Amino acid sequence: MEKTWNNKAWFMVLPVLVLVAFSAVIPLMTVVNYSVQDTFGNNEFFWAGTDWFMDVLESDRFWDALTRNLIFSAIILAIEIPLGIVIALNMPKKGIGVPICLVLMALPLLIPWNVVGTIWQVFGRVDIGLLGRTLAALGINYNYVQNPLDAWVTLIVMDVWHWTSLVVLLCYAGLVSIPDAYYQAAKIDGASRWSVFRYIQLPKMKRVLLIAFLLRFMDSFMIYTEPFVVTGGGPGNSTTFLSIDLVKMAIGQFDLGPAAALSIIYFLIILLLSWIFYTVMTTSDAQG
Amino acid sequence: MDFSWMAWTLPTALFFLAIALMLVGMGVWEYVSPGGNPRVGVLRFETTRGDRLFVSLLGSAFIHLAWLGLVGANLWWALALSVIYAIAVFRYV
Amino acid sequence: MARINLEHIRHAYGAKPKSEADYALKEVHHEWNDGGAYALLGPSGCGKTTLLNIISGLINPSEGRILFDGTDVTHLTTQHRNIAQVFQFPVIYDTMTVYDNLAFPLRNRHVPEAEVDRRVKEIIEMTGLGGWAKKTARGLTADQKQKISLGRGLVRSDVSAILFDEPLTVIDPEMKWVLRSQIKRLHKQFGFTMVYVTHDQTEALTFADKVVVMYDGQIVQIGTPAELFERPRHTFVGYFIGSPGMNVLPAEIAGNTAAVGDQSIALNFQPKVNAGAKTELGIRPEFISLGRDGMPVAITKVEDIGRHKIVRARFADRPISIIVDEDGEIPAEPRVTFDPKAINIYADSWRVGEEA
Amino acid sequence: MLEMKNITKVVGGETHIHPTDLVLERGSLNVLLGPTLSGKTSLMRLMAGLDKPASGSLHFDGADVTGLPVQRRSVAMVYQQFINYPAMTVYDNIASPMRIKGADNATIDREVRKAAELLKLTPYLDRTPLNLSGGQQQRTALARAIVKNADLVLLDEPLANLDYKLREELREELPKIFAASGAIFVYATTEPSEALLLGGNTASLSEGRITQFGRTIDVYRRPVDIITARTFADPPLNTIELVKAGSDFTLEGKPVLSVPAHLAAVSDGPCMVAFQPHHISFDRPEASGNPLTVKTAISEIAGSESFIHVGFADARWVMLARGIHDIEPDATLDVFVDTRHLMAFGPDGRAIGGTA
Repeated sequence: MEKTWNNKAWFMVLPVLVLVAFSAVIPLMTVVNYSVQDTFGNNEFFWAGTDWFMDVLESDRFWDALTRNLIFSAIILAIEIPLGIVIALNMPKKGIGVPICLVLMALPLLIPWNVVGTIWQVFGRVDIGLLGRTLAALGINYNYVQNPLDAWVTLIVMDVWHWTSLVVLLCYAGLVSIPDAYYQAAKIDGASRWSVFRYIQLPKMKRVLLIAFLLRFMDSFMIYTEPFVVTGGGPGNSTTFLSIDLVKMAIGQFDLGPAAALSIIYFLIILLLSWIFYTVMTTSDAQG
Repeated sequence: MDFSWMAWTLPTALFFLAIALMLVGMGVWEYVSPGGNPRVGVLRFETTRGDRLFVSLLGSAFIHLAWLGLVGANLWWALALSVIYAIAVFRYV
Repeated sequence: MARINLEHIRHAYGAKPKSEADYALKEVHHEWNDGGAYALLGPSGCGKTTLLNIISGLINPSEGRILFDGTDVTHLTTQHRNIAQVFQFPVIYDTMTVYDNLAFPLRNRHVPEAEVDRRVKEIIEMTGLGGWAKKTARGLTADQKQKISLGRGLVRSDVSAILFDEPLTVIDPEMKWVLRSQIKRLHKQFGFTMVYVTHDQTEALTFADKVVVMYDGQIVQIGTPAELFERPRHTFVGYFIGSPGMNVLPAEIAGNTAAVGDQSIALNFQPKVNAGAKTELGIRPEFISLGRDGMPVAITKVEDIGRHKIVRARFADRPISIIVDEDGEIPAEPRVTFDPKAINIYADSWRVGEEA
Repeated sequence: MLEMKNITKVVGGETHIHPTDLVLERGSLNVLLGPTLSGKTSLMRLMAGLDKPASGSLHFDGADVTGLPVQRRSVAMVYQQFINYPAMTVYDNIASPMRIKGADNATIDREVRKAAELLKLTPYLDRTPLNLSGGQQQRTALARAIVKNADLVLLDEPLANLDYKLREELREELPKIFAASGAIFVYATTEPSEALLLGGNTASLSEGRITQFGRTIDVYRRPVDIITARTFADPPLNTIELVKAGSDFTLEGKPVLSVPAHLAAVSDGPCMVAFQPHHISFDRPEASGNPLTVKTAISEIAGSESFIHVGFADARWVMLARGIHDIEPDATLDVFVDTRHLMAFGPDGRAIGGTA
């Protein structure tokens, strides 16, 4: 059997390998090295073994941040997935409404993360923001700088505004791939609106919904920029997610050892999620 | 070149050396019997031996973390458990 | 089961049709018998699918009325017309089991579960899907899926008509035979009114009692398979039905002879032809015999297609096709004779009868 | 000359193509005939170099091209779906492969017009594919494959999505186009009648194996095994398990059919006897003896001929009879089998005895 399809292909891959080595492998090695040592600067290192990992795993701070992350992702998914489906179902299937809707839907996705954060940070401010002022004028006591609940609501509304479009676009792609004959057959079979959704639209959207679910879960689990810009992790620690905690630890307190241990744990969790995502995607591909 | 900023220690160097050796080993294995021996195991999707190595390593990492968090610092037992887990993965996944 | 009346139906897809050409379906006015098997046959774009969709209620005709058993259903929705339809690509609910697929139309109509079970079991028996009842429909082959589509129509005992939209397109040739004769047997057994749309003449002719040949938005002929074959009303019908189609040769008609080029052919009737009309003689390849007597032809090609041979030849400097038996001989100096009973005469493409 | 040596294809541990040897000559037309999923497309993809074989090698004019990527091979392919560049005119579509090669404008113009003339596309050169009928779109795709002047042209069920009559016309034109080019043509189809009309050579496929390869008419007349015979029969082949005893084929000890001369050498014992639907008729053929009494199931009329489904003992047969026979179900009839064309297969499915 012919061993290699085309040997030259390997040379093409070489630059990528070098790039990955510098951008990923070497920093990762360094982080691992840091995670098992203690340092007080001056390039002096002391062997600490697995102490930092134990510290992180036994600290409430880590578990609290992880819990916040999970709750945030759960809320995001619980809102964005059903909302995305509902919007996609109600989008026009033909005519000039289609491109208009698609462009409107795509707009939030085109705005950079930190800009989204800044927009909402200003939007929600009680002194000059449109939203903050309006709510205050309606007599609602809203202040995301002081009230943890308001901070959460702001972050969730912002994420929903920013990312529901992605779910909508994915679902829409699934819906338009359903041949007309299915709807006609369902009419003839006397199916109700719910039955059409349950037995025709949902099965056809299953694959894209899975993509949407996993994408949104991973993205929201790794969220950093928006809470950093809007709340900076506060008030208190109420919006301190793992990513924000990590930065506080490493930059704010210069605890490089624990920060390294935390980033490895965080990295492993995300690696696991990515692997699940990749596996689910490729196997559902194979099943058609 | 100066790698002192990377703060190498003997254990971490050995750790990465072990990983590198595994990858080289996989490469040799692939050369001797190409194709990666794909099959469908208990997870009900197709895996090659590369996938199985990845699942073993990732799983082992979580086994070690769980041991640290729940039991204590003596990781030799966690390592033994990981080896058993890896063998199981290579057999059944 | 129902009698279907199409009353002066016309349809245009555009909003304001100006001329005859804007109509995808030109005027159709017919009565289709209760329990009849009809095939709508024609090339793509001839309006057959439009007509089918008007019957099923997916399209509202621009003009005219449609009656089921004398009741006007023109403005009723598909659900309320009580029809069943089998589509070109099998439509199945692939998360449901085969059993649930078949039960779906009945459950939607709140039929008691005991009755559902009885009907579904009957259909499973009939379609030979017994082993699959409890499995999801996803893993089935195209013909099994199409049987489910068909079964969903048959399961309702009260349907007015079953409509088929090119249902065998995605089926392998051997399974086509099996499925088609199964549909035909079911028709004989239950007597549903069936309307079958296809571009495949074999399917249309073998399925239907009456074939409706459509061309360019109009019905050019409705007839039994034998009528369409022996007496095509229009040269299009002659061309479209039969493989190869009818030979159509320009001819000068004088009394009861037709002159094709320098050959003169005796007719057993005297066609009634208006002066100035374009006259043609039509004869099917099956009714030309190749031998040592008759008019000379020059053979250009012989295609052996197994059960018979198709001889392509030039006759009076016109291409013609002749069908010769599997074991038939092709003489060195070939000559042809036309079966006088099988000759049709056309004036401006429409068949003409005897002089009154 | 294209040679496949011991080629196999395995996907995820599942064998899609069993070891295959095949030699295709330059200037030949080769039909791959088999039902859906029999491996026609897999085989074509291997020939094109789109897929890498799991084992074996592919040689073109003696040179090993197994590892050569498809871009560097001289291959053109036409698919079941009409694939054209939607934004380009027909002219530019046809010209595109030559532009990629960097031919000069005069050559391009000459070749494009030649191909367009051959495929009757000249009036449509300025239109875009979306404004064409399916047949014209597929002709454009064919023209593009022709101007590419490839050594190997692969056609994967190119007519499957076309109307019956259009298919008939293109089928007639295709062999002429093939004859004009010196390339190797490979044509996949599920339909036996298409293989017969195209002529050339046929490889019959079943479950990833080539069961027989040879001149089309030879494979049809002299199948080496029952699988090939079934693949190559439309309507389906009639078969019955009989026991040869001296000069008769018997069923439960009673003689059913007399043994024709070409099967006289078959040793006594059980075998599968098969014959085509047009070799059973109401008329007594010259060579055969006693009538068989069959029970009718259903009759289908297809213009000049009728398909009559009959049962004899446990066997279900189709009879293709000349003329119109509308026979009621459950009637008993006497029919004759023309034993001159009888085929016999041993218990392993291999053909036994000589052939007529």
